[in-house]
Amino acid sequence: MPVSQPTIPRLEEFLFGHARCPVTCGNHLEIGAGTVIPEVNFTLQAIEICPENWADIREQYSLMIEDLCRRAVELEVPGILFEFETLPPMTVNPAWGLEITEILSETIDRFHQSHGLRAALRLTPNDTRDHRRPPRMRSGPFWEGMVEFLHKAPHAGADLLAIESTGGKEVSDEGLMNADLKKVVFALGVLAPRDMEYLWGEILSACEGTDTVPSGDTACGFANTAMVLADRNMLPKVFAAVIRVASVPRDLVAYRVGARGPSKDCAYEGPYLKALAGVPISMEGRTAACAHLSHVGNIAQAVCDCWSNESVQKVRLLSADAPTVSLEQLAYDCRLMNVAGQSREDARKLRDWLVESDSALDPQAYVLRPDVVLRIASEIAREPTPYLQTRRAARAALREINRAFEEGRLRIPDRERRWLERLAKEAEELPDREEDLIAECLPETSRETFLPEEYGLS
Amino acid sequence: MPVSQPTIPRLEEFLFGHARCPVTCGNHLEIGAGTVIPEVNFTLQAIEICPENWADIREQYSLMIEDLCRRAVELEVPGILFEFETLPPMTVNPAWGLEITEILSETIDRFHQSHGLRAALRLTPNDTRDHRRPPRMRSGPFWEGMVEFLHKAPHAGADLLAIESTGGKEVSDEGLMNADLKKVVFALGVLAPRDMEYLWGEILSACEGTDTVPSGDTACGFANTAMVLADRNMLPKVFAAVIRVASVPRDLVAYRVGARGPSKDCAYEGPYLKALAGVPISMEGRTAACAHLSHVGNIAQAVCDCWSNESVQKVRLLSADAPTVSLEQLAYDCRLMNVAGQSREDARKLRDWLVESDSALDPQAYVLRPDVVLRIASEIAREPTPYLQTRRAARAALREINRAFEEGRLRIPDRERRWLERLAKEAEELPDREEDLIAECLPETSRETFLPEEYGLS
Amino acid sequence: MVDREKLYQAILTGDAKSARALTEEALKESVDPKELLDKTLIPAMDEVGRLFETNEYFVPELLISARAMKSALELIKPLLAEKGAEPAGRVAIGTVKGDLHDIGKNLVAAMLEGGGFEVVDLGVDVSPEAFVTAAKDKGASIIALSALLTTTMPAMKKVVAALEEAGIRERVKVMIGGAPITQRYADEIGADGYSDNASGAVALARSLAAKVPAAA
Amino acid sequence: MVDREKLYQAILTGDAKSARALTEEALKESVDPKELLDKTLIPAMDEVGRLFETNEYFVPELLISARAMKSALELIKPLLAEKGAEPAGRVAIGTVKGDLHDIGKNLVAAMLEGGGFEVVDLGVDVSPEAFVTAAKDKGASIIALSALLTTTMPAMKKVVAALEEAGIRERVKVMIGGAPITQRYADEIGADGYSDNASGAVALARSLAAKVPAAA
Ligand SMILES: [Zn+2]
Ligand SMILES: [Zn+2]
Ligand SMILES: [Zn+2]
Repeated sequence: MPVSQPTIPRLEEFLFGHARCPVTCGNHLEIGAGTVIPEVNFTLQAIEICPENWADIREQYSLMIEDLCRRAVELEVPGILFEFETLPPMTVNPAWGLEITEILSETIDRFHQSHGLRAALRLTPNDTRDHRRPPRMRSGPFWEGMVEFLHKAPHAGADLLAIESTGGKEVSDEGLMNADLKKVVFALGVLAPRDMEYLWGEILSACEGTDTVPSGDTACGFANTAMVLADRNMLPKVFAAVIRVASVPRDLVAYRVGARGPSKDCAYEGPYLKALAGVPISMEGRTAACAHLSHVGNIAQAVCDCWSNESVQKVRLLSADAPTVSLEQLAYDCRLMNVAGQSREDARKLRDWLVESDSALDPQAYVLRPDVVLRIASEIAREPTPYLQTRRAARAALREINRAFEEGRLRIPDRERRWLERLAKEAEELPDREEDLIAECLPETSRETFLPEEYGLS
Repeated sequence: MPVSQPTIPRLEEFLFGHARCPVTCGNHLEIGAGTVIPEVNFTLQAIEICPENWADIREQYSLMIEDLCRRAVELEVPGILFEFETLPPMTVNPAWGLEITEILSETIDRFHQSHGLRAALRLTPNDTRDHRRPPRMRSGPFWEGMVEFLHKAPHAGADLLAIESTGGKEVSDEGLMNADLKKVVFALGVLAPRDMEYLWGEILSACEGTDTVPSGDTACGFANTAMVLADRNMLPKVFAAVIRVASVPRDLVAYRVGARGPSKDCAYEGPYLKALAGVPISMEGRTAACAHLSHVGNIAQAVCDCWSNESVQKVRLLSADAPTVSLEQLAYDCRLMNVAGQSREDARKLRDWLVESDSALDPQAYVLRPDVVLRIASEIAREPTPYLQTRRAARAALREINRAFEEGRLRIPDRERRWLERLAKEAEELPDREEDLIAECLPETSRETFLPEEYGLS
Repeated sequence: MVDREKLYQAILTGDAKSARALTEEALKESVDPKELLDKTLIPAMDEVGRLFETNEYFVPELLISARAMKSALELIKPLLAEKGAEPAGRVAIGTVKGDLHDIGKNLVAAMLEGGGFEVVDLGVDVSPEAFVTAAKDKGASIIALSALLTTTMPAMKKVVAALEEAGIRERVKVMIGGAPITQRYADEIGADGYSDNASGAVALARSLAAKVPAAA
Repeated sequence: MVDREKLYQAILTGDAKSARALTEEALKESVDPKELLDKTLIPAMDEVGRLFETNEYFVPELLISARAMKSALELIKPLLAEKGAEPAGRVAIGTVKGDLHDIGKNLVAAMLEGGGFEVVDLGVDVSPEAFVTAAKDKGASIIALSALLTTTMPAMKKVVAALEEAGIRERVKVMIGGAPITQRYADEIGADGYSDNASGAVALARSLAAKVPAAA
């Protein structure tokens, strides 16, 4: 499964707003064709999803999208992506999720007709297979709910379909808690790709013959979990940085089989996907602080095509509801990028300031440097299989981090330095052959949490 | 009262982070000396300020400042300003406001000692004289509470003292609702300056002999009221833009008598103050969307020295409490400015992109263009009295807006065009002599809302 | 015969002098005041409301129209009263205790007057007792509360409680508004309605007035 | 005589093999198990907790220490039970109905085990009934609830209600945690405590265990 001749961009052409393969979707919305647009995500305040609350829930979504569209028009955004990430009961019970999708889609269309708003709706059902341990990946009620949802989504008005797939998460979770690189590589490089091929086959068949664009998948359950734990001082940041890069080959599976982007906002590894798959990417950083505090607030923006708030609840702030506040912040961020983006030279300047803002302070920021991304990406591209790509990604990330630290271009706190060595050793010990890794790892898993046959292993 | 020879900066030197007269305050915090810092404001969720709730209120403030200081350290901010804007009962009953001030100040000092955090506390008591109609401006319980508060504030730990003074607001409110330029100019150019001289005498005497810096005053009750009403389509934006500029001479009174800045964040007219008085300025824009939606989200940032969120309540968002979220967003915005600010040429580039983002879309943004600011500022500087400065400000703003509209550099919606003419006519009709304006306006006021003798008029 | 179209236009453009003169003339010509109100004046004000809603008119324009309407109403109301026709209702309006914001409140008050309501403006920083008094002694059947601070919102709940305590909660309707207010909050404190804008407040007041018990 | 310092260090560095061997040796030498626990093992785990709190240790280090502690405890607990000494307590832990997040829950579970608690891990998406059953049939005196979604928070309230309905609310303590949880929310739903971090959860569980009625 080699990545077929990826055209890795030159550093000078690796810019926000420009992707090798732009995507057109929704109401004449072009993404990655020169303009950066906001992607706004919004969710409910604490409420139980149940029939008694359903009327209220419908109203909440209706109010949110109405407010958002109105303000988007007032702010004259050049385009906008709305993401509806369902809440788990809405995927388990597809009728619910689809009903909300319809409400959102109809409102967006109405604003397109009345005000010319260029917008599209990205629908992201939950990967509910993660509900149970051990998860059933290819059968059972959760799988069936998802499949039903996916196939009906295009007809309910989804312009883009995405997912945060969880194949391998049951193994990765344990690996993360123990900072066990081998286990996480097994999850990301062996299990996730197998699952994604299977799952994405379903998504692509759901989109086939419709206008719905299969967009992307994210290693959220892996790399963002590590990031959040690192931000709470629970895991070393160098470990989280390595996991970030190691999640790239997994994500690539979706694009190899036919996803077209934009990538999911919470895939902070997006720049690698843009470099390797040529797809436009959605990114989130400082303006997503409502959802994640992070150490990549500016650098995450450097080569984005959509700029997102990740997720915010319908909480009333002094000015407006929080989703509308997010939209306003994103819209102004995009204005700045688009003004600078009128000249490639200026775009590079802004990109580089965003990069210099963060890249020396945290290894997680450092591995998102466009120059680092391009170097590591070309290494990844040379490997033939997801596992070997994952191994290579981890090793290359460690090498880049180590070198930058030694050369004084990256600060690593004292307490993390012992981890640099430990992780480098673990990365070197990863076997050459995938079969050997599988043979090593399977005995260390328990059937209480993980069933190899769900991944075609046994 | 001529502005004494203001040194209006050249456009190339009119930059964020650099003020002619930097201010040092708090824990070695330098403002306007080359680095832009965040200013974070925070307030309570709906709660009644009363003895039964007091323990809870103390705890809320304590939690907020603790969280903010911790995250500020993690984000390695080069410096930070915290603003505590009291809630009205805390000024009416100074002991309450002072107790919270002490809690905040002690926490900030603790983080300075343990982590080297460079921070200062700006304390902004309410101008509670506005409680009653007609307001008593120089006596009575509200005045006495304010005076007590102001004089005790330095000893409770306020590093900076500021106010949003309301002299003339009782007249301006009526003028705004009716878009009556004469009445608003009477409030801003005649009443407010008289009140500010009196009030600021008190503030300066409170700061004398202490380390507390008298910082600034804002026309919030005037120009921001107009801005918010314009944003809700209640007033023409051209009118709000004119009021913005017309509020400058009023603000200048504070700096003429001894205030040193930074100006208050919500004084969007800050660039004029920086140009005319040389003080560092605090500004708010897109990152203050939590408090105001506005049409100056980027341009407001162009020449700021502190960058603020205006105000946000302690609401829990998905990641953290909203004040901490604001801090994170501001800190990253400042990082970007400070990276670009390493070279004056780059700083100018970023400034100009921020300006070009917004300035053609709304007259309120247009009048904040640094070039426009400098032109109008030099006109203001040539007038000898606040009234004549105010008249000149209004006329010059209208002229700039008209010209830009005619030359296609500023869009004005159809429905506002009739207002351009109407306002120009009203501005031309403003008399040459202040006495004449007073004589025209007094009979149009009612003693139910306004007492001229409170301003030394009668 | 008086030109009804002219009167309509006088309200629309906020020409109070003409509005009053034309109304006077019409009444002299024995036009039925109820008919004049329903067929000319209210439609004119409705058009003003529409122009405001559709962002054609700004507040200043709406206010001068409301003032023109008021000057016409001053002539008509006594005649209506003679005939036993009820006025739209009496509203006591104020910004709640601890809150000093008056612009929003003033705007709603002006719109309500223009909409034919009698308005008792209690000002800002108004105690619960003052609202109770307005309902009891000044005959207000609707209480309109404004709050712009989240910290003063709880004062709205106290007004509702004070009305209950005074035993007059059933005979007055409570409507609330202001930046931090939501329908949810209105429900929570048991207010009868909520509006987030001034012309919405008039429509709300009309629908509430229709629900006020006849005894009030 | 066994080197107590070595045992202490074995816990600290998470060397489970040595920790178990040294404990075995000590017990063979007839060291009082209660004394060994109180003077060596718990102080070692406390130091681990301190290192974690002060950001010296990361979770993986804390977990291997907790595992080393657990392997020592496995030898000591039966002896303590013989002498009638009580264990720290039994905690039933789970992520509430509708919520699938397990990392935070797993971390708290591991910390509680390392802290000497017996932990019944009910997994994710746990129904109120399952928590009731754990309290009734598995002898848990503390119920620890985790939720990471604001939309699943209300499920916590349902667990409290289910415990009340089952008539066992007084004899179990309920502790809650997860990103959206606040002390205010804990108070609101009548939970007995809240912690926003794993080692805080152990301290909380200890203080709650001290308050559990003796009958439990
Ligand atoms: Zn995600
Ligand atoms: Zn997301
Ligand atoms: Zn203000």
